[in-house]
Amino acid sequence: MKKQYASEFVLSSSPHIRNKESVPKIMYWVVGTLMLPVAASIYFFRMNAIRILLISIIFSLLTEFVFLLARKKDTSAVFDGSALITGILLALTLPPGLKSSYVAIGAFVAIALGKQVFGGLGYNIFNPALVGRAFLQAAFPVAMTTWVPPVVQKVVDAKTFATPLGGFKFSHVLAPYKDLLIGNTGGSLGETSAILIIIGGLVLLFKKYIDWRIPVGILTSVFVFEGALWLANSEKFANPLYFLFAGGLLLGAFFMATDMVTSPLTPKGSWIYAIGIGFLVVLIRVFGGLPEGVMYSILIMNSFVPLLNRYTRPKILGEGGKK
Amino acid sequence: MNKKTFPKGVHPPDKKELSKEFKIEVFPAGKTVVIPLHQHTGAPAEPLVKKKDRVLKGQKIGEAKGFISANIHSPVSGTVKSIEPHVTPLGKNVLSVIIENDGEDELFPEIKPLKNDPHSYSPEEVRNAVREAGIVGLGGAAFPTSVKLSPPKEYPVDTVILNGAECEPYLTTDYRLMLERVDEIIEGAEILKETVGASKIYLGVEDNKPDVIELYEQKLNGRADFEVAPLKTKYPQGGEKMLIKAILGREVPTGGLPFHVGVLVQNVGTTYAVYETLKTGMPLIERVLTITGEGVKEPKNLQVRIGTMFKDIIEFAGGYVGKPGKLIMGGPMMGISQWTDIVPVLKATSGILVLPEEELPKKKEYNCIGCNSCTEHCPMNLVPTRIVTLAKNERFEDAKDWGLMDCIECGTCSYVCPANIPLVHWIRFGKSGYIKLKKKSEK
Amino acid sequence: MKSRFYMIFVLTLVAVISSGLLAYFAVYTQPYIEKNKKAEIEKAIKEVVPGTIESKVLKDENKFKIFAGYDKDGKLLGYAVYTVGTGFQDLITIMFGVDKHLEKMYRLEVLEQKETPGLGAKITDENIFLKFWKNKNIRGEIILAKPPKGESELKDNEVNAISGATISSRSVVTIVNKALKRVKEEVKNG
Amino acid sequence: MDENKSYLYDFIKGLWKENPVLVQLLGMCPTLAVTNAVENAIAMSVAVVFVLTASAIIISLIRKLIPAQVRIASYIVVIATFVTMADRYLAAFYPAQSKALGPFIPLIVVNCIILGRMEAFASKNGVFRSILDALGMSFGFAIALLLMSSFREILGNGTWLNMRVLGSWWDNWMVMILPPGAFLTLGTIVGVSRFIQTKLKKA
Repeated sequence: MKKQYASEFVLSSSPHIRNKESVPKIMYWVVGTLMLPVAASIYFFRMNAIRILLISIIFSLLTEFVFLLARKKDTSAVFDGSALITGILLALTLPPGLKSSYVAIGAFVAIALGKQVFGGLGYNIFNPALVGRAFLQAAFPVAMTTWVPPVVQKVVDAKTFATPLGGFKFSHVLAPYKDLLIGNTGGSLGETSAILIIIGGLVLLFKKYIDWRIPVGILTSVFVFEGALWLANSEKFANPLYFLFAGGLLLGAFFMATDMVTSPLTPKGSWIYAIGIGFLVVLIRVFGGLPEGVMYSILIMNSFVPLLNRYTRPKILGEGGKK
Repeated sequence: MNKKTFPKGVHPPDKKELSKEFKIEVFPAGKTVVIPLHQHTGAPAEPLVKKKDRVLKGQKIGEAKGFISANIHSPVSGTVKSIEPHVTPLGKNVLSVIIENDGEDELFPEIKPLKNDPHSYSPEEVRNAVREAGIVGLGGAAFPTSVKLSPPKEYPVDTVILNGAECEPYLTTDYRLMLERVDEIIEGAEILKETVGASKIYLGVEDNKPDVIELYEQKLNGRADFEVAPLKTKYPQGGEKMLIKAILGREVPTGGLPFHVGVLVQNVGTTYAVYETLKTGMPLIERVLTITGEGVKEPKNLQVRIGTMFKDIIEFAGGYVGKPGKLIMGGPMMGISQWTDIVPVLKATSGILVLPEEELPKKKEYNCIGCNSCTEHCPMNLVPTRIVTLAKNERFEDAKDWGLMDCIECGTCSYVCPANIPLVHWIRFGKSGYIKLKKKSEK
Repeated sequence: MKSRFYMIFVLTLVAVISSGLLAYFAVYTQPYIEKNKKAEIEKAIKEVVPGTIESKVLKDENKFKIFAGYDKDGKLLGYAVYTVGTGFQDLITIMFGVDKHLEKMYRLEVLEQKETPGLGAKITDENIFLKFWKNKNIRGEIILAKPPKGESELKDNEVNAISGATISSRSVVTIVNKALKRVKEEVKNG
Repeated sequence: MDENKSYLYDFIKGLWKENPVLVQLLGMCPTLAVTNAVENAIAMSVAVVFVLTASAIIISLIRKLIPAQVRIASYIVVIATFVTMADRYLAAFYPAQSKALGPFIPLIVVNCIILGRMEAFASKNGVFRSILDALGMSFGFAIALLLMSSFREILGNGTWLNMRVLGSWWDNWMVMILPPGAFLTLGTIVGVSRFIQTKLKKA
């Protein structure tokens, strides 16, 4: 009986219309806004920045491709933009003088161990770029903490250059705020210009591609926790503003902690996640052995995300009402 | 204007301009009508006629079985050609009475109003008349209206909300009705109010229909017991729970119904049908619907008999434009896509939508990237992606804890999903899985 | 009742046999183990106080020992100091040698440490860290430094910190300074 | 399965199919802790081969004498005896290894491979088969340790058994000889071996 009419219509479950957002569109918007800190890094570190960015991106895409091929998945997913973001983010977290081979290893680890072994896009627990960086930090600790000054700064001895946070932690030297804002300081590629990172982050916030709770929660909690310490002893502890603008905090808060896959699904979860990151950043920077702690803070809180999702289910409309 | 709304939701392009200017036309009944005996929520009706019987317009041909069920009537006069399963827009083959229309529209003699003044009916009489006439919710859910009009005694209803939001894009059925049947709707609403013993009526209308709002405000002229409630244009504003939240600020408890918070929500089309039945005694055998979409030549608003074939209506609207991609009963957000146009109009067919092939979303499905769009927009404040992941893995109990059964299937989550995951589809899968699980454990 | 007795009997038997076996083995290996320990310390003494043929224990505590080193003629060459202190990860055991006037340090050896491999563990590396400890002036304290222009600027009481492992380097300096203070007191008091 | 085949199987199964580390994930503590150098892994493996085989012999011999209620206690006493002997022996004759392995030799007592084999095999089978099983299992353990330590020492130090295998161009992956490297390596090796095993099963 059914054979009588050949279906000329497309059958599908409702709804039958979709809005214009798509995964690659979101990803490429993030890539677009990342171009701001990328531009800053190229301005301040010239060839070093270009070299690291290129190697990181190429090896990220290549690893993604090889794994997709091995797992018999659709290889066109290489260009969904997610591996590109990982490549750029990884490059932005690396010191400008890092050897090319290290960058390549980092990119491989980021995609292979950070993403593909979990099942690829959407299934990873940790931010892949930070997994790559954490691996490099553990594998090549000296190289990862050796900083090169920006090309535009005339420094006599290039060998012993400290980041603004390292300078404060080990020798109590503060970098000028003006340099922090523009980015004329030592540090990893993306730790340079605070202003450009904030602009990029605001664009993403405006487009609603990142959860506003996360950067707001992180920055506020770092400000509050460090502010409390500073009020207690302004000699020993840095000004909270200095903590906001120095190091990788802004890049982490706007571009890494907000990674959709590895951040909580629920609003309450996002708040806890963000405040947790802020707290850990202050804890590691002030009391830890390292001057910077954004990477570990985000990775640690990433591991809590499944738990947060589980225990912060939002109240359903009408929940708790009496029948 | 004090516009009310509910939290979250989406703004799909409304596309109502395609058909909103066209007055309701009467569509002549086709040569053959197919009347499925199960078009409503609840138990199917039982046939009262046999093959080759002659039936008259308005004659009861299907008897409601059980409390939640509805009578079925013949929309035309003619001969029963056969009683056999026929495919319906709901996708299943349903036992249907197929009637050859003799074109004479001979009225069933028993059809006359019980009383001359519809206002003089007692509540009990209203319920009986509505039940007898087989009226169901015409907004799309097809829930028997008489049941809605009989809330349990321990839940007094104080407010009636007329649902004129029509938040589905494209559809203009309720819009046209509200413009063209003003007095009938107002009177119908008053009768509903009296029937359930409420003291206040609100007419909820989205602000993309300013002419309707103005018209009714003028008509009601500042009445204290009957107010127009202008609503923000936002999907799914017309969902019962959203409407109650927006207008009254009350939240229907999970798993509950509007009467739990003292409200009766009735679609304007249903209200009109109730009024007509009380006035003329004619059961529900026709309804107003919109035939629209970029895929039909001349979108229209039509008054058609139940049982008319989609194909006939589409031809009446000038046929398809280009290659039709999708044929949908209802709106684009919650409507049901059809595999053939040889299906009958049901009581709940609020619209027929044809989307041409080029209008269909062409998006690849990705893994969920946890973007939270669905959570940010879900009007029920659920976390759809979480429910879907659990449902996909057949963890129905856990999915239920996350609100699986509270989903109203409005389609908002699928609409906004950048990964193009058919979330609603998986939630339906989860719901049926959960129900099966429950049945099994009860045994 | 019988089975419970049997149970206790078997378990006791197993325990007795095994303790007997172990006792024999312990006696058999004891001299070798002691010899190993002694040899290790003696080797270290000879290294940190060059020219030592014979050594004598002057002070023997759990975490602090002083040995006097003599040449073949029985002439006092200096003292070897064994000391244990807290590092970055765990305890660090150090042996260093000083001259008999307590003015100069001959050499320093790290006997035991569990610092981070590749970073802090470089405190055992001759070329990176230990070379700075040769022939230091110990009239005052040893100071950890990182002169901007490199190693050539180091003063005779300064040692260079390992880059990336400042904390481990500082721990060694602290441990040594503490031990130096004690040695000076002990030797002064005879 | 005839008698000979089953003897062979007693030995073979521990090497691959029921490898204690790669398949059963037993004895993780020493596996993770001592594999930063091949030398340590070998010393550890030898100790385990000795303890496991010796305990298996004794236990299978006295298995009928031991009442069920005190069997675990007896096993532990027997195992602890051999472990202590191994520990003292290393301290006496291989002081360097003894130092490097630290507490992990005494900790063999609680290595679940050993107690597991006693309970699952030696207490139910004759001496000969128990020896075969113990050898197979301990060799399987040794294989896994050798694999892991080779991987970690080469990548983390550029050497294998203290011999330089990678040239001076090689930059040591410090992480590999640190505890995280142990987890990474174990994960990778277990993953790959599972992958191969499922492939073999299909074929």
